[in-house]
Amino acid sequence: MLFLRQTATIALKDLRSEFRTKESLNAAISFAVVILVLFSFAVDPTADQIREISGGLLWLVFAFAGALILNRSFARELGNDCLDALVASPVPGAALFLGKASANYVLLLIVELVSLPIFGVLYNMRWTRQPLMLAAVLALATWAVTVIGTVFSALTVNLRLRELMLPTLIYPMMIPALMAAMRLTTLLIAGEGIAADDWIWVRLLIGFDVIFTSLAVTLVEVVLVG
Amino acid sequence: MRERILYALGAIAGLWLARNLYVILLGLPDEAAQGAIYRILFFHVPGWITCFTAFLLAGISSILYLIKSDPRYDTFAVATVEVGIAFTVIGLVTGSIWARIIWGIWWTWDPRLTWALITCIIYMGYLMLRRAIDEPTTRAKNAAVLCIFSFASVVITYKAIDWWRTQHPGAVLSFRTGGGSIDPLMESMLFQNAAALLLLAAVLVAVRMRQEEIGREVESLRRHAHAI
Amino acid sequence: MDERNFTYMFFGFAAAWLILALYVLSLVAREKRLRRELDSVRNMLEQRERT
Amino acid sequence: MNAVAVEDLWKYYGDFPALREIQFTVSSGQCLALLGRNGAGKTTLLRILAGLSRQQRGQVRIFGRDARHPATRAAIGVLGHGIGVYDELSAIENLRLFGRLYDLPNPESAAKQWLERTGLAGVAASLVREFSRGMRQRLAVARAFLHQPSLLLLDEPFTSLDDRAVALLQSVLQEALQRGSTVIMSTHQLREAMEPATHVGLLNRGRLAFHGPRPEEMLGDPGWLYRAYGEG
Repeated sequence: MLFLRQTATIALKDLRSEFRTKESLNAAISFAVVILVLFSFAVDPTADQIREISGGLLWLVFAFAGALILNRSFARELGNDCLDALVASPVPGAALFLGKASANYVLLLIVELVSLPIFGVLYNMRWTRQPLMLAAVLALATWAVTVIGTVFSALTVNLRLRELMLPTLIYPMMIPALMAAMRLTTLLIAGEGIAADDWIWVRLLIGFDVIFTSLAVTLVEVVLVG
Repeated sequence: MRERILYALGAIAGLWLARNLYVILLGLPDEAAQGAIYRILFFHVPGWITCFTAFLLAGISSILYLIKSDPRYDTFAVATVEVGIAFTVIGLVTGSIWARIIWGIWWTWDPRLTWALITCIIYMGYLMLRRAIDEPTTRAKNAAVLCIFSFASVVITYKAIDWWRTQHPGAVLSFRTGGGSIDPLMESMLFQNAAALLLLAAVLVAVRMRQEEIGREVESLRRHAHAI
Repeated sequence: MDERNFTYMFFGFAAAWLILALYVLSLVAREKRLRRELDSVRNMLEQRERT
Repeated sequence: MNAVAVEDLWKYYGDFPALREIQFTVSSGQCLALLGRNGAGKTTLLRILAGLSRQQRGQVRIFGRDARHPATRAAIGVLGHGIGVYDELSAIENLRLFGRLYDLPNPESAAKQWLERTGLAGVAASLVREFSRGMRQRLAVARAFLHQPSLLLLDEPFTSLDDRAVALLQSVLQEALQRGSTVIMSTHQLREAMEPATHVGLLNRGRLAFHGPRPEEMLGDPGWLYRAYGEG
């Protein structure tokens, strides 16, 4: 109970400071929009082609924009040595991690929910044909991105080349989840259901979430205590 | 003394590999469907066996480091990862050359191939992370955490041929198929070459570990000089 | 077919050995660099302790 | 009862021992001043006690428990180099946040009480970003003392404080000591530190060169210890 309260306190704290400054949220959303616009110049967006690559395009946008949010996650604690103050407090590392991860999760979902309609308008795409399944895939895959991103944000927070190291480390690590998300999102935006063959991707996503969340929760204390 | 033993073991591994090469090239018949090119597999499969073994040991060693915080485990982990990457590259390149003949293309985005490549990139990230951290204890600790995460990609690579219908051939070794898909003579040759490569890898790991120890000594002397 | 098949097999083996050789060479180079660094740091320490 | 017991503690950075064979105990109610040059290991030792860092060898017991035990950390107040409060939150939000994280029965009233005490009640709702240096330092003091810690770990607490913050810190320290709290602080400012200190420890290149009750000589001549035990 105390654990959950502490987790929520951390999450709310992060969300409050983010909404107050909107530093990373603004950056991430504008970045997402810019990529979406730029991409329309890269290909001639006929409906069929876009439908084919919609999942890939969207998840690249989410992953790139997400890195901006994840980068700030632990970096915002550096300013006045706040990270030390948090680690020295009786909050367990796992609660600190889950709190920060939940805040990032909310922020990433906001970016995604803003990007999706823009994608729909810019590319003339109806993306709501399988709303429930799409929401489920978004929820699972975004959590995967969040977990990896938050843990590696903690891992790289004190590095000289933090902004560079984080993306180089997280993208390869996220690929299984991104691949699954891209494949499933493409199917769902095209309005198809998930065929028997493609359930492996859902299982992969769930497995990824479970395995990496447990790993992260176990290891984060070691990462934070020097 | 330690060096002499290492060099001797290295020489034995080299000679063993040369002898295996001789048998593979001249002692074994061509394969019915693939012709001569199938002989690459005697390097390709043992190469991957070596690299999976290396990454597995690196993962175990990383866990032990986090538990005991003894720098020797970190030394072992970095040495095995680096040698593992060398063998991953061998696996990728030999596989690619084989694919050029059998499939007519160098590369395809088949799940097995894709994940093998991702594994390689992830472990290169491990080496990059190490370079970015100056303080040895933090470096060891953060690298150990990354190494444990990275092992997931090795597992996915290993299981990819079971989970997806891949263009990459399925399992051939009898401990995965229950036997029957490979000639016992060829399989025994494959394992012999794997043993020779593992021995070679062990020698390389030992050499690399000694270098890491020298590196630590240099770092600690620098700190010492700084403290004066 | 067969000739190319054969050449590529040789390519494969050559590539494998080449990669191993390159890795060994990189190890040798690092060994040299580390020895040099160790010597220079030791020298520096001696100098400092004398003064 | 011993508030802090450190036994054969070693901390390595790589192969370099930053702390070696550290062994000492601090009884409840004592105020230990850790002295030593830069790089002697004062900050490293305090970080280990605060649970921010882990030793490779040896044992640290704080109130009989491990340093990373949540109950231990709830009893410790830490004041480090940084102020440890968030620029983009207001003063009251900062204190409320830490009050909740320390699971205080009433974070709100504790926060208000400490804002009053530190003279920041008037600017409680302002963002810390807008605070002057002195106000930020006083808020940091409030953050560290908010949960009535029984062990205080202060790293160079008097360095670069303005007069008002020094006065505040001295008075809350006195109060905490009277309450029976234990204080361990590292310091360069010998004069300010010698007043409350009951004991002193001298770290020299990672070793505890001296530990014991404050020698009488130090009151008049704070540099005495360095000359007697240190590198002079």
